[in-house]
Amino acid sequence: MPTLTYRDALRQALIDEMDRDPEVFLIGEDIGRYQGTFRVTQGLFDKYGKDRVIDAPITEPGFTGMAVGAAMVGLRPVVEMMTMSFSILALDQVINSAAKVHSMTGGQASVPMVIRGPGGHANQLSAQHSHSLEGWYAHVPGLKVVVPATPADAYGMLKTAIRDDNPVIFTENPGLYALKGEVPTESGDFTVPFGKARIAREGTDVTLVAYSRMVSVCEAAADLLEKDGISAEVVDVRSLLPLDTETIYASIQKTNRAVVVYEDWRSGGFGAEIAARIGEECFDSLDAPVGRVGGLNVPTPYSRVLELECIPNEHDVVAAVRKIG
Amino acid sequence: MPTLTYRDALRQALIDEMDRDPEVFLIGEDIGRYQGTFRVTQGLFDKYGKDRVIDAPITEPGFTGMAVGAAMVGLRPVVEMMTMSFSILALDQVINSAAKVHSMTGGQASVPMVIRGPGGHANQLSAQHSHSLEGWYAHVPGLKVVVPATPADAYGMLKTAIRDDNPVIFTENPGLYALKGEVPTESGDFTVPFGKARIAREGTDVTLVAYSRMVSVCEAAADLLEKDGISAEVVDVRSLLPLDTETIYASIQKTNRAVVVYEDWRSGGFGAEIAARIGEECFDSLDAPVGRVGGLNVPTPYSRVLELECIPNEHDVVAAVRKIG
Amino acid sequence: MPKSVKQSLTQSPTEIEKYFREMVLIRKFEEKCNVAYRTGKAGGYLHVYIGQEATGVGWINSLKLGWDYVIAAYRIHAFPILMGTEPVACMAEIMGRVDGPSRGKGGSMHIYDIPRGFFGGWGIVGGHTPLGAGLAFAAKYRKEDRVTLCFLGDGAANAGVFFETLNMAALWDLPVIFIIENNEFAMGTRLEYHAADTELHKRGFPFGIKHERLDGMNVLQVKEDAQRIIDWVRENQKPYVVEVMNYRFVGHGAADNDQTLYRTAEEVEQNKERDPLHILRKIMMENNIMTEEKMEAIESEIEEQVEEIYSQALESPHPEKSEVYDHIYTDMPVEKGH
Amino acid sequence: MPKSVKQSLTQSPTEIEKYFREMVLIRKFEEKCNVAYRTGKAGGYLHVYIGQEATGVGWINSLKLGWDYVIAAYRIHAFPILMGTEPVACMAEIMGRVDGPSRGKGGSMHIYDIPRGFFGGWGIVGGHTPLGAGLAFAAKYRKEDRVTLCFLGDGAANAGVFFETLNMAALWDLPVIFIIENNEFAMGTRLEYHAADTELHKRGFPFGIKHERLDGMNVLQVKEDAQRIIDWVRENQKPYVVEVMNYRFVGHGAADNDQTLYRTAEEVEQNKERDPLHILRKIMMENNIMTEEKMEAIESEIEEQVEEIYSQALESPHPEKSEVYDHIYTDMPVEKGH
Ligand SMILES: Cc1ncc(C[n+]2csc(CCOP(=O)(O)OP(=O)(O)O)c2C)c(N)n1
Ligand SMILES: Cc1ncc(C[n+]2csc(CCOP(=O)(O)OP(=O)(O)O)c2C)c(N)n1
Ligand SMILES: [Mg+2]
Ligand SMILES: [Mg+2]
Repeated sequence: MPTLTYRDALRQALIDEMDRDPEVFLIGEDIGRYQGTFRVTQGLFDKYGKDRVIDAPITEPGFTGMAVGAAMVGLRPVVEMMTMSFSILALDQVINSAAKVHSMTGGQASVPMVIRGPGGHANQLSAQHSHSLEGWYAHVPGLKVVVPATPADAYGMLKTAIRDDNPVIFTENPGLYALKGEVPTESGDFTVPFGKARIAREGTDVTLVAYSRMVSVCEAAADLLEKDGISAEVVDVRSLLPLDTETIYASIQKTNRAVVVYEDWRSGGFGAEIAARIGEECFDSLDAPVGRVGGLNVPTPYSRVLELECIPNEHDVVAAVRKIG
Repeated sequence: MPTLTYRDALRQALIDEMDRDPEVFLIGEDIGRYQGTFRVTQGLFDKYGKDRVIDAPITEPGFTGMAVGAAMVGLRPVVEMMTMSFSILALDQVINSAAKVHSMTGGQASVPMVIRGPGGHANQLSAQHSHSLEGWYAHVPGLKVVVPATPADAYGMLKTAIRDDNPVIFTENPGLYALKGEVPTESGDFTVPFGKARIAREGTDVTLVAYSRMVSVCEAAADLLEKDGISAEVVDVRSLLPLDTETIYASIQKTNRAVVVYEDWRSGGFGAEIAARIGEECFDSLDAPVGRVGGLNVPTPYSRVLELECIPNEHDVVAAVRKIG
Repeated sequence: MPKSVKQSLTQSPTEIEKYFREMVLIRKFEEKCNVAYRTGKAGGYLHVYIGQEATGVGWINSLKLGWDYVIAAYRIHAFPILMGTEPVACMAEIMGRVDGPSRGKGGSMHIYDIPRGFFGGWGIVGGHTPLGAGLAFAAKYRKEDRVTLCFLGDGAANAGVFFETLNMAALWDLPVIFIIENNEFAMGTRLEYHAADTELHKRGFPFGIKHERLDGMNVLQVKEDAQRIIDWVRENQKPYVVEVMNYRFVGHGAADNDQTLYRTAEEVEQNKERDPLHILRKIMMENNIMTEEKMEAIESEIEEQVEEIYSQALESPHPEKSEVYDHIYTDMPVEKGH
Repeated sequence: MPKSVKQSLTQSPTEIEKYFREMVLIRKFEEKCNVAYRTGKAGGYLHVYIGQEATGVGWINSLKLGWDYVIAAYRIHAFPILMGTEPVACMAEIMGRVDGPSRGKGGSMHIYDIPRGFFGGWGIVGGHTPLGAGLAFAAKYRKEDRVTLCFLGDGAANAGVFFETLNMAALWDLPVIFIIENNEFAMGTRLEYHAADTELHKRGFPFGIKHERLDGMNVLQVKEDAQRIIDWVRENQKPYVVEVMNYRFVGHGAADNDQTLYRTAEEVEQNKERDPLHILRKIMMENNIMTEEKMEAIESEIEEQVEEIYSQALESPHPEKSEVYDHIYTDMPVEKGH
């Protein structure tokens, strides 16, 4: 199986789907001639031309809405947000147009579109460019929200997303683009379904529930915990909407303890929803309160010293496990 | 003490503060000559003139941003969103400008502004006009989020909000405008602080945690439960950010059971955060899982039959109490 | 109204009768909607098209129906009806009944007839304008010569996303016509209080888009202008901005009672001279196209038709409660319960 | 460069020397910022103003400093420096140190000097334009004759909120000047690929706002235009839209390495003729205002000054970890911990 970076896996998924279906097109800022800010779309402008790889003006509401219109008649737009932070500007189009079309038309129309881009902290991008918005999106019925943690999932889930007839928010963490992993690009038509969590690491004493880049943070925490004789199971939920609660609950029935880990602001993040559900459904299995580790509740500061304070790391996860231990 | 509607209490708060401070001004769509869509600003255009009661074009991002700029130099704008649903368009200005100024300037500037308007379901306004957004806002550090349930709180908290040096999201539920109650408009300078919950009804068997219109739904549920010998305490949190967890936890220490009730979509609403916190902090006091009652996870349909299905009512609350009973 | 209409009629009497019938149908249908609202058979936000009929009739009649695309905001009852949707279905939707195109989930503001090319039906002012560009984009992408009409209001013409859309439409030569229906009010706010320059067609200028201000009251004139512009756009594959001057004779929505807050009775009275039905009646008489008796007969006939529409719609059932979970996703159930 | 500069100089040699010094300071400061970035002393998104110095110098020098307001996007180092903020403080902010005006919380994109009237410093393209209107609104509300300058890029001039802002500014006669710095690129996208009509000043037209395209390279010309327009706005209390033609000689940000993706080396070379420092040097020589030796001496002097700024900034400490909780609210602590 070839080893690819997360970035290249995404690009390969775009290529596969664009080759497979001429109605798939890409739109976003600087994705074409400039090859994409994070280089996910590198080479695609030359390969598919300006009609399928469209450089958009800096008008997120405009081009997102345009994509919704095109999707309503069956095209399959893949919209790149240069960073997911900028999707805040397009929220009205996402929430009020994309997510509601199927319902408001009574099923007459659907919106087969993907909005993808880096979400979460990169490196010192300051307060306005460091948002984790997946929790907001996962709150919205009509959307699907996908948060792959590995190159293989990035590949398989982006293909699934493009084929999905519903609007899919596809969040990539900037810290993952360079991550390498095996990706079954050559094994026929590999896709990864939504709503199926992945046991990233097996364990018996505590369940760490995470997604996107926090999965590797949890894996690192599990390494540390192992040294102290604590066996942590890491559940990578992979999609927030749909959410595979079955796998989460099954793990907790085994471990009797859970910590939910997410990069987004702790208060009101989607981790709260996951924790609340665990509390509701696993009450009798739980030997301790459901722990949570989230980003600090502050606008991310520029200073690297302060920024690092904001982002959860493996030590924070270990501390949370100890707290409920 | 005079008896006022929630609507009139809000208006009186605006009048008090505009009289008190010439730097308070109002801006919003149809608030002036048209007297306000929900008539909260009735009479104020005549009283204060077009320079202080400003009819804005239908450009939520524009006038919200304008208010932020004005607030940065010390004016105190009160922005009316005709419905809070439209504030989605202005989210960038709220999240990226208003909420972050104090932090990004390192404390040099602040944004003393209020954004107010009806949030939640009215009557058959369909999918795009029925959002409860307070949970999204309460996720954002730098904002304060207020959700008064009574005319007195509407009055006292709006005054507090206008005097606050930070951006305040002030959510009124359209179903509350006609609610009547005693309002101490004449007793000196009555204000209600943020971050102090109110025990709306005392009880011993279960704690119902709610805000805004759901407080009266919980009160109605408590009436029903009482008939069956269950004594429910209703905690009206009044503000989501800051959140008075102390009062919530104290109540649960007494009742050992909790149900969190909110009108917003159940999954990922701020009720999840409240439930998660209770689960974390009251683990040993809880005799049952923390229950939740939220709005259905669907875009609100127009049909009244279906709309009523979406909005939690007292029977849903009773059912949730029974479920954990 | 131009004095010289007599000489310049280019439409046949049959066509003119069609327009008349359509305009009367819309007028009566809308009046009935207001009744439905007042009697509690319809709710929510309900906006009627009274005073603007000539605009809809002139423009929709210039399209290739079943091929071209139309999208509009929330004052929309007329569009699907003109495009062939059963009026009973529209009325049923307005009443929230299952025989509406959205099975009662959309209501007055959210009517769609996708097979016929009507794409709604949107409540966020200005928010549908990029969708209009998207429909045109799709047609162009597929090398189909469909034209898209995107109707919006004078108030909507201030929305930022509309300008973003104009830039994209011009940048990528999208075959879309933005029709700003300037009915002089955005809810309770008069044109001059919401637009710094009240000539709204000028919004096309910074993007090099052809733009005109046109009459929206004389349906024959509207039809001519519409046909010219639609043909041009189909031919040249470029966008167009049109400002159509009409007038809203009714409240903003069915719940907008106190119109004195934003206009005088005299102003409304004066504008009655511009009422599109009044104008067309006058033209037909002056040109001997139809007698007054015939007009009255048609009006009564349509009045009856609308009564029939209304009572048929009333017979349509309300949705089953379980339908609340339908149509959220194409392929996935949602979690149930509170 | 106009041939006739010799005859038309209206500024005194002292003034011209001041502009020269300021432009050199900005140039050297920015070059040093790029060094800071490359050596890991600065991070994140860092955008320098090389090629655009004449615009900043001409306009800021036409203001009443300490009274008027300025707001800009993220390519902003020059503005506070020209308005009187200590360059060491700016460099400290860019390095994320506590002696920056935002104590290192803002960084390159978010510098503010509120007492001096500089309001940042914003990363969302176009998002600061309504704030600019708000500053002007506040001045007008308080009956103060402050003028607000709101700088934005060519790419930002497409953002919907900018058009919304123009409408409001014109509707309410706000004394704000929107200065579109057309440096021909929005990141890696050339002007003609992002703007349907590349004359961006036309964006003022649909709102009846006075609008002009002006040179941004000859600082003396810039100063004259700026003074004329600022005076007009102060006097007439109305908005203005200005498109200033300049050029970005460097990458979009310090991390934008491959400029060949969007322009040729020849194009950059050709534009060097327009380099504002080159032009000013030439004018000063042709008009015998300064000798080459003096210019070089000034340049070395400023180069040393910038070295000093850099090393002083480097001495400023990083913030204490506990500061992460500061300045979220004016009056309320935030919950601590993960
Ligand atoms: C973004 C947004 N803000 C406010 C509203 C409330 N609203 C609904 S219609 C309307 C007036 C729109 O006027 P115009 O565009 O002229 O259309 P008309 O009603 O005249 O057809 C307003 C303010 C809304 N629906 N969306
Ligand atoms: C809303 C938004 N979208 C995208 C970006 C990413 N971005 C930052 S700067 C930039 C280009 C802006 O170009 P222009 O306005 O011409 O300013 P210049 O960089 O030339 O000074 C882009 C796309 C952003 N910051 N905000
Ligand atoms: Mg109108
Ligand atoms: Mg530029």
